Amino acid sequence: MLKIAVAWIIGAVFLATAPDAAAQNMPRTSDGKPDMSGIWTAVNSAAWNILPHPAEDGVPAGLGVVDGNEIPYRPEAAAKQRANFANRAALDPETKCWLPGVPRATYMGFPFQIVQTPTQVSILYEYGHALRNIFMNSPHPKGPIEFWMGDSRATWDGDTLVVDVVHFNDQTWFDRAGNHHSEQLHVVERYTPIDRDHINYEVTIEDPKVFTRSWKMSMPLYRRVDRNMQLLEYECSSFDEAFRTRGAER
Amino acid sequence: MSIMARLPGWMIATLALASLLPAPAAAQGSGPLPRTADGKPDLSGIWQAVTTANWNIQAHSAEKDVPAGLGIVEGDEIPYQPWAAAKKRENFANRATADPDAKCFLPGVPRATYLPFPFQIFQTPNHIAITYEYVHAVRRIFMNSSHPRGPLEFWMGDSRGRWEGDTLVVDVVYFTNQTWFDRAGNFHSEALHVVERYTPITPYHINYEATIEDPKVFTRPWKISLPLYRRIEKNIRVLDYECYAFGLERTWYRPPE
Amino acid sequence: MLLPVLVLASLIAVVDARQQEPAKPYAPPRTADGQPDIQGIYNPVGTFYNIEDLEYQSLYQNFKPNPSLSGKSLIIDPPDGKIPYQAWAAEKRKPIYQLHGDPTPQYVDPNAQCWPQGVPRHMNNREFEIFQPPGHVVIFNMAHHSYRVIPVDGSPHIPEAVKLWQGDSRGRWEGNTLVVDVTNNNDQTWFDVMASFHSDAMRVTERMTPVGPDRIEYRAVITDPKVYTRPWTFAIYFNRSKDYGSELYEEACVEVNDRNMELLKRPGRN
Amino acid sequence: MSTRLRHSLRVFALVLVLWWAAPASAAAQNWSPSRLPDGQPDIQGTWEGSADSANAGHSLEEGCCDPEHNKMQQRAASNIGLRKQVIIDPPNGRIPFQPWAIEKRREHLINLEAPTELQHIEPEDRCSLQGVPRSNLRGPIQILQSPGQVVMLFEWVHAYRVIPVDGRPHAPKGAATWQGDSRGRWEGNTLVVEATNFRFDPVGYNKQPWIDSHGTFYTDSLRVVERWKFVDANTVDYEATIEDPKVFTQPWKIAYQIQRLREKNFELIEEGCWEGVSVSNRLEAGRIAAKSGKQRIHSHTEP
Repeated sequence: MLKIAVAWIIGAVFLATAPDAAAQNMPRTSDGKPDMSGIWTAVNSAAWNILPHPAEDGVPAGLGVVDGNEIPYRPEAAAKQRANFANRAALDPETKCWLPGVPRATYMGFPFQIVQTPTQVSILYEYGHALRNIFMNSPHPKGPIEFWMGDSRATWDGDTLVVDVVHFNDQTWFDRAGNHHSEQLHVVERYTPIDRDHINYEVTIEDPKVFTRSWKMSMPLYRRVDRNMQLLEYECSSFDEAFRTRGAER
Repeated sequence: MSIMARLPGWMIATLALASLLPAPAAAQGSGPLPRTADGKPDLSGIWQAVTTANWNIQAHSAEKDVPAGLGIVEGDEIPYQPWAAAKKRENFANRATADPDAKCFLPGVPRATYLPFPFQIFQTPNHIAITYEYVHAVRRIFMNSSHPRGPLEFWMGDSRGRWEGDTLVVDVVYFTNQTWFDRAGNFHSEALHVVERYTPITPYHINYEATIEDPKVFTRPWKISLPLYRRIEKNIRVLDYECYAFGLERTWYRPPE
Repeated sequence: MLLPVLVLASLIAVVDARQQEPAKPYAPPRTADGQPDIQGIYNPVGTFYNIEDLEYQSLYQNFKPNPSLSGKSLIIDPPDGKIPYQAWAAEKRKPIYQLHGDPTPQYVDPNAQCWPQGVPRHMNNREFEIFQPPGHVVIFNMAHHSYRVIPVDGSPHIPEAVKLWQGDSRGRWEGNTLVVDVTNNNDQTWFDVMASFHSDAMRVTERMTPVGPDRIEYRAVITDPKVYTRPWTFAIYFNRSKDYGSELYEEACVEVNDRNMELLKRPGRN
Repeated sequence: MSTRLRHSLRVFALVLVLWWAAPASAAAQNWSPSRLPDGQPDIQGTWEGSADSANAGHSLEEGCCDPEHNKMQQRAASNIGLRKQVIIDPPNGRIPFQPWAIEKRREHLINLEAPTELQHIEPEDRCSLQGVPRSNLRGPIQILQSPGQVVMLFEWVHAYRVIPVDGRPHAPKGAATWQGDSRGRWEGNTLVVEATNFRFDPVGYNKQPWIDSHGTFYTDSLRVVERWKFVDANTVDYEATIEDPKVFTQPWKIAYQIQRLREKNFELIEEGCWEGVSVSNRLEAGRIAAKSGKQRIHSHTEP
């Protein structure tokens, strides 16, 4: 009787964790997790606007990355988005070369490198040498804390790396179109390998101060297979314009 | 127009030479290559180069709005003739306005491939078409047929394709001298001859290689190579980027609010 | 210039042919993926000068009025052959009749500025080629190398906020008729040289029916509740063209279009 | 708590801990580390320059600073100078500048006291990436390893270095970076890293890092060879050879010990820098000083 029960449990566990067929050729780490180490890039125009948008000068058209093509802003937050958009040249934190926040860092169009160990997954972004250290199976520190890139804690859900990110500030945007959040932002990222060379990246956004409900975006990440691919640098703050601005401020 | 011209002898020689170049890595992982009914690799779909080559095909550090890149030129060196090296430097100095891309002109080949915009390949046995998002550039690649008799000048050249094993080899001639390879001022003359090799590596990646020959500008042929990535977004499609229309749109016939 | 003459000749034939249907339906061959095969290079038989009045016909703008065609229209519905503009829109368009010969920049034909023609003008402009790779109908127009991609694989339209010059086309075959639903149009294209215009609420339903090995009947129903009082229907034929052999070649436009660049610099540009 | 304050407190505590722990480290000569699946010695964990290297990031020749400065920075008043000579070659412990470079460095040291232009301000205070070897002298370094590479994460300005150890060639010269292009190899328990292809901005100096706060500059000819000799589970004998034939008369060498950080459950935290940096007050003060002719050279010994 006990044996049968154990067999059932083992079977159930196996079913729950069995990788689906598409992920069969995903490389795995020594602890059996999908190995997402490598350099990745999102290939889309979400950096300009996470919602669907036509082409403009310097802006490729895009089909958007938000589920349902709608962001459930509270009325005053929707107004703020419109004001942000109207003044985006001056207000977008990107123009100040600040750390881009999460998930914006993912889809800025620059490559990033995932360094995966059993206890810590670090993501090294080329843009502004932004860096996230994602600690596995550990609790968020007690707040209030405000980080630009948030505090990231992760668990594995089958083959999906689930990253819970809190402790943001209210200074970053989601894109160049002024989509915004408050310091109450709570991001849950799900990195699910599709095959060796693609990750399905899915994000749930929650921020009761700004949105009426949680909402989602998703996009594939592409493994960079360029020969000798390596991260280089985009030191935004070193370019003349940013630097002069910073020098002129009071 | 008559399409009866035979390939000139020098071109046949070049084609033969190109076929001797080392074959790229064999297909591996991510399942078998999709194939068409006639057994050729099926390259149909929407593709995009993910590279900084449009700014500079050679290795470069980051500048404002220009990500750093390792370059796509083999050996990172372009064998300019001395006068041409000087011309390239001049182009570089004036690139903000002199780059034909800044005028929204057709980008030429191979630049159309590594612009940061997607393109779609349509494949049939006799005819392959590539439609690019950038200024709705389009190329028709006619298979197993000869270039027409020149002199002709096309912005995107005249493309003739053939299969070498699993590699689509496209011979492109009859260019203008008006297009550049990148924003950094790398250029060619109307004598440009490009041999492109599209080799699928997995169902999701094409190894794109192009041999560049232009006896008026370079001392020897040289090569670029980069991977093309299949865009796998659900409902992905090539949209439009009508560069020269930006800022000129009319509003007088918009409905009253 | 042989073409305008050709067009003029066939135009008269078309106007007559509109009245009668062919006796027996034509059954085209099939492509590898089972689509009715209508591939080839065609010439639209009509005019893009003034779709409401063929007196003003001329494909290449070496304009010669033909009073015998006065009042004849490519619009088969409404019966008066006129675009059913709402009052404000009709008013907006009026000056074009005075200005079109020497237009101030805002009345310059967008097509002449090398902008994509949009639908249905893409089908009523120059020679074009229909290409049918698996799952798609692709149409290449000779004029400034514009193209349309029409998936016939049942895929859905793109989100509404994305506006495109050529719109978002999704097609399906109903028997031998290709039915294409075109959405996501921007508001920048005209139907002809005479500023016949629409808004970005326009939706076009096209029906392309091969009626013989060398001829396709084309109808487009155009709806735009912001600009018209009712839907209207535009109809022409495409005749197979043999002028270009089997290959259309590249025609650059903006790259060589100095004249239009000068036009755009004129005072009065908005 | 401000991250900077937390950081300085930690450094202070660490200095005490290591002071006590130091004598034990010389013992094990034939340390056999556990190996990672790709055969690399497992050196993961968090490390920091030992007490011997304290203040060397400010000046490799002189350390830091003066009692007044220490008071401002909430540092121990006695924490002055170098504990040990960091430059081991040349033996005099001075950087072998070429004559023109001595002048240039002097200029930097004068401008440092009264900056009137952005590039006069010490790169570290401008949140610049620190390059090599300076990154190793500023706060904790976490090392992660995955097959074929060693990744170093720095708390200071959330910088990082990726060091391939799989034998791949250097990136092409054209793609120069502030952190340089690093290639490593294992010689026993010693990680040898060659870093080249440093970016050089001779015109603006906007983000041009220095090798220390005392204006130790370099050009695009800089090449640094680091030797990370892991002598036991907790100790690295670190050595870096620095050459730049355009600036120095000879290659020169620094050496100090790097120790494993003993703090339990240590996690690197985000140190934003650029986001909060303000330099306008310093420029204003610099302009006033320059106007009044009260410029002096930055020094810890001269008044």
